[in-house]
Amino acid sequence: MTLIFDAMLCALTLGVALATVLGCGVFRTIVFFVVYGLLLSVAWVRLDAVDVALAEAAIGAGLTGVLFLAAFGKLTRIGVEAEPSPKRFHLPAALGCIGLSGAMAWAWFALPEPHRPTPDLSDALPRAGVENPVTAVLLNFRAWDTLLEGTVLLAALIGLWILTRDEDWHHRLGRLQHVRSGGVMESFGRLLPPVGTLVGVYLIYIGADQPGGAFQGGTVLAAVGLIAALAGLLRPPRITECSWRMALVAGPLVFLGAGVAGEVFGVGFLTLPGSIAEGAIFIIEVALGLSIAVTLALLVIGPPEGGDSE
Amino acid sequence: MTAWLTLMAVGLLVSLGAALVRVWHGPDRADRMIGVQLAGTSGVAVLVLLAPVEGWVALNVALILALFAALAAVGFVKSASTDGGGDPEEGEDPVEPRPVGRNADG
Amino acid sequence: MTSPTLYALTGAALIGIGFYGLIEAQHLLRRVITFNLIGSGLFVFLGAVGARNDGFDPIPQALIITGIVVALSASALAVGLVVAHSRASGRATFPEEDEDA
Amino acid sequence: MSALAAVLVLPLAGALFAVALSGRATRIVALAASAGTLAAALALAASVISHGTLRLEVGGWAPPVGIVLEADGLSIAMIVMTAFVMVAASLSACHMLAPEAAGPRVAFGFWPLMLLLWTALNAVFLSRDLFNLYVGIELLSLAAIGLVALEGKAAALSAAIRYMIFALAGSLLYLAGLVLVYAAHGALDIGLLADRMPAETDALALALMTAGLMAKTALFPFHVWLPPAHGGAAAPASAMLSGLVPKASFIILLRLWFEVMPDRAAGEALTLMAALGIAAVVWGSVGALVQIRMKLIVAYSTVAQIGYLFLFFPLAGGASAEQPWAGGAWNGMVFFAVSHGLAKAAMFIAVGQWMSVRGSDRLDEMRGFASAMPMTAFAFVLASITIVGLPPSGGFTAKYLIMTSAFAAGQWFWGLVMAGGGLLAAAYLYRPVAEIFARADIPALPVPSRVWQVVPLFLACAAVALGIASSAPFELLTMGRPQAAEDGL
Amino acid sequence: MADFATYLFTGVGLFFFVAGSVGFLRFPDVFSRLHALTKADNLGLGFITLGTAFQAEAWRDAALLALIWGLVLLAAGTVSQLISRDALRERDEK
Repeated sequence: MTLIFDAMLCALTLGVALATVLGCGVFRTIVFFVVYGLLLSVAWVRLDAVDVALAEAAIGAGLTGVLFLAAFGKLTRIGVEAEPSPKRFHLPAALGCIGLSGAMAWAWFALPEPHRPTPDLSDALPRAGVENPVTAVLLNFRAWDTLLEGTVLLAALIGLWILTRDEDWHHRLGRLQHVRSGGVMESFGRLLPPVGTLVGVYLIYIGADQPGGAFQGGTVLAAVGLIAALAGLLRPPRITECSWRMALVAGPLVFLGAGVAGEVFGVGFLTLPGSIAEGAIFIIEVALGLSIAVTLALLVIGPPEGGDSE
Repeated sequence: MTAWLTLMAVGLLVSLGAALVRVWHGPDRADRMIGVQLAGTSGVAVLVLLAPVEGWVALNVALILALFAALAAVGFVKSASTDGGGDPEEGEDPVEPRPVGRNADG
Repeated sequence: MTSPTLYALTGAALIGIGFYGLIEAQHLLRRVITFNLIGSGLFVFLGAVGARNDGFDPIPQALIITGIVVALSASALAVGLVVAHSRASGRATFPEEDEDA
Repeated sequence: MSALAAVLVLPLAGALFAVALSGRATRIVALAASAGTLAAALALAASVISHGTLRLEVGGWAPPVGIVLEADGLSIAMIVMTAFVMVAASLSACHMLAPEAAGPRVAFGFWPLMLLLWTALNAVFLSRDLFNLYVGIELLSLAAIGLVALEGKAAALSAAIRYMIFALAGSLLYLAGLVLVYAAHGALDIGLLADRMPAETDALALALMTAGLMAKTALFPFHVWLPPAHGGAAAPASAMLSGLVPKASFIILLRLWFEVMPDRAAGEALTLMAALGIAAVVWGSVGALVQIRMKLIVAYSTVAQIGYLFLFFPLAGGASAEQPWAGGAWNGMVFFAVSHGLAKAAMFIAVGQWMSVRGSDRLDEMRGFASAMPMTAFAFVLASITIVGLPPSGGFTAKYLIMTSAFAAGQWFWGLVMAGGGLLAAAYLYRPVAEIFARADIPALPVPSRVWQVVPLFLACAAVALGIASSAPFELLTMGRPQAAEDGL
Repeated sequence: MADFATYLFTGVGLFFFVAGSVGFLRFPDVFSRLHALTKADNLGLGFITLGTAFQAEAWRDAALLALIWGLVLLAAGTVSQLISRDALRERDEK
């Protein structure tokens, strides 16, 4: 029965992906892509990857949808053509892509029997300071990856900001949001953030021994912030005010500070000695979760656009 | 019990698949957005059904999906409004929309 | 046929679907979406690799989480570029032969 | 703090503070971080020269659990070159992208992006983990795309999008190969993978990763994004983009073909890569010949010069790896990469300085350049000498080494391409140099002070000096070279 | 007994979902399709959460199920209101 479920889920996912690619009209593409994200988060649960499912649920089903829908709205208002011409079927391209898929599928069956190089991860886990192995990998074993990843977020945000038109530089980020006072959207924006914040903080908190952590919690907090911003209850800041920019870099900075501290105290770069690993990881997770939340929310909100009424 | 719950989940996926036909055909954007909403509810239901099978921690995923079930639709009505930051309820009644946001200090 | 095999084949198919969309897409926003399709196909494949042996392998999961976040940042920047480009040029597509302009 | 960690920590910390601070403080922090990173790079080179290859297991976790960073001859050569180019670019940004001239947006955006780019470059040069390399090149690409878009005009934005499409597609292909590698071997560390049990999927994985990295390196036929991107960016950004960024993905290619899977380096594949290299040399040179804008000429020259880098694959890879000439080819290739980086950065900065005075980089507006800014003009000429490969420059030493290997290997064809490419380079650089030195009566222009003119001159001199004093770098390069053929010719 | 309740309630829940999908497919205009969603699916989800709650081992999970249902109800209410307003406006513009 589980196999039937998996087959059904896979078929649905593939159908939705095909609809995303083949359907005419960008709006339809975006809608199917949002549905695709929803299906994927179910798939991650089936693949025994709840940590990934949490991140996918908040990002794939939440943030990217808003990102693309907002971009679609902006393009419509700029007045660009919806989509140039009816799509034609490209046979050579299709054959090439079938070849690529076929090669990956062949590779799956040609893979050698799984074997782990020694020393195995299970020897290292007891010394990692956290119970959740995914968190252990992210924040301890492969901490350098994670630190660079936080930096990637920052690079994307700076890259996004410099796309601002010079005349908009001093405006607030994103677009002016306004709602009907006492309307449905405003009450939604008031009701949801308290619950959402609680969930996000909870996910960061339990990350040490259950699925969750800085990334999962941070993405949830980012989506909560986005809702509050869309409902006009939270005003995005200006780039030129530097006080809040500390929140963007706090996570990477704390992480880097921990790394340098290891170097200074002679245990080595980014080394968290077993005795203090648990506490250190917790502090890093909180700071990183905060920075991820702020950065992701601002990535979706986009560069300042100047308000029509400003 | 596992088999039953999985069967129900399969049924939900089939029902979702049928609903996606409407999303493909549209014709209105609103139709497509309703489809997204339906997919979200179905996704939550599937995860709820899987929770006793896969472990109750799957409920956390369902919780996040439920939290943000409306996010895409809110993003949609926002981006569909005239200035990209509006609310379809504004202007429905004589009460003037109270602008909140940055023009308070701009 | 086991579940990981199913997901791996799905992942492989998603990669091809995504690349087809990338080659064929004219609208730039659609191209950005196809990047996400390809990326998630790869992640599903990797997730299936992680689920292949019954033991729990956290490394693929950590890599996937990192990858998802990286993909979102790249998408956000790409979407910003598409909007800025459309605003400056009035179109959301590239005519294919305007290279080195 | 060890120099190995410092070359990563200092630019990263600088970038973070540059984001958090604002105004003058940003620039001061960024310049301090640049100076510190340069010092750390030199200290790292010194300690590698005296102690040999340095290795750092990040977090104290040995692979396959953790990530290893390693400083060998190749990475040191690239890190030191990067440090020189970066410091030069940041100094020239001080006057070309000053807030008064370029506006607050550019003045804010340049510094964090530049330092993030530097972090990414050093991270890629040092990392021994395939996934960590992926994150590194993603960071590199996003920062580089930001630097292209910094210019803000429609042409720059369209160049940035085109660059982004190639860079993202390249990343995804690389990621696909990496997924297959992990699936087959359960490891991502280059050292562990070198000792792996060969699997059937290795060839596919290598092909995917190579295709992706070629797109990122802008090898023909994936080069179309490069000229508009490098030609359209602000000059200090162009210097980094053209001199440094393609080298990062190239270095990963080297790691793959010479360290991870030398057993999969089939002769046909190597020949194909060299053939694409030849196509790039021809295409890039012809492209440079027909351009009328200086920055585009210099950018097309990069397309051609990247082609040379691939000529070395059949000389040192696969069956040639054990041969005595492989060492010479390897050293020649590294020399080439380093001298090209220095010379290309010098050219872009020189052209940028003239552009900021004259307001245009059209070829016919170059007249009077030499009389108005003699030092900058001289820097351009010195850099041209390196690009063409005339003695005594670093470019000459590089080409000499590669050609000697080619003839020793009996693969004289690659050597002829090298010589022919040099002639083409002379042809496309003749026009700009002739224009620069042509007599012209132009009104007195507010030229930047000589202090700024020294910056490109210093880079160009470094590129030439590489050829004159080539024995010290030589010893460095042999350190940690993957193959046994250390003696060379 | 608990198992029987689960069988019953999840079955009923699925029935409502199928009914909702059929309505969404067959109903003639946006507003009636919106009904399919708000009425049938949320009722369906209610029955499914109720059915699953009989399998819960901890009170925490049952409470979580209730919270999930509540959140989806809130979302559905908001969304149907906003989308129908938007559709109305669009119809007026036509």
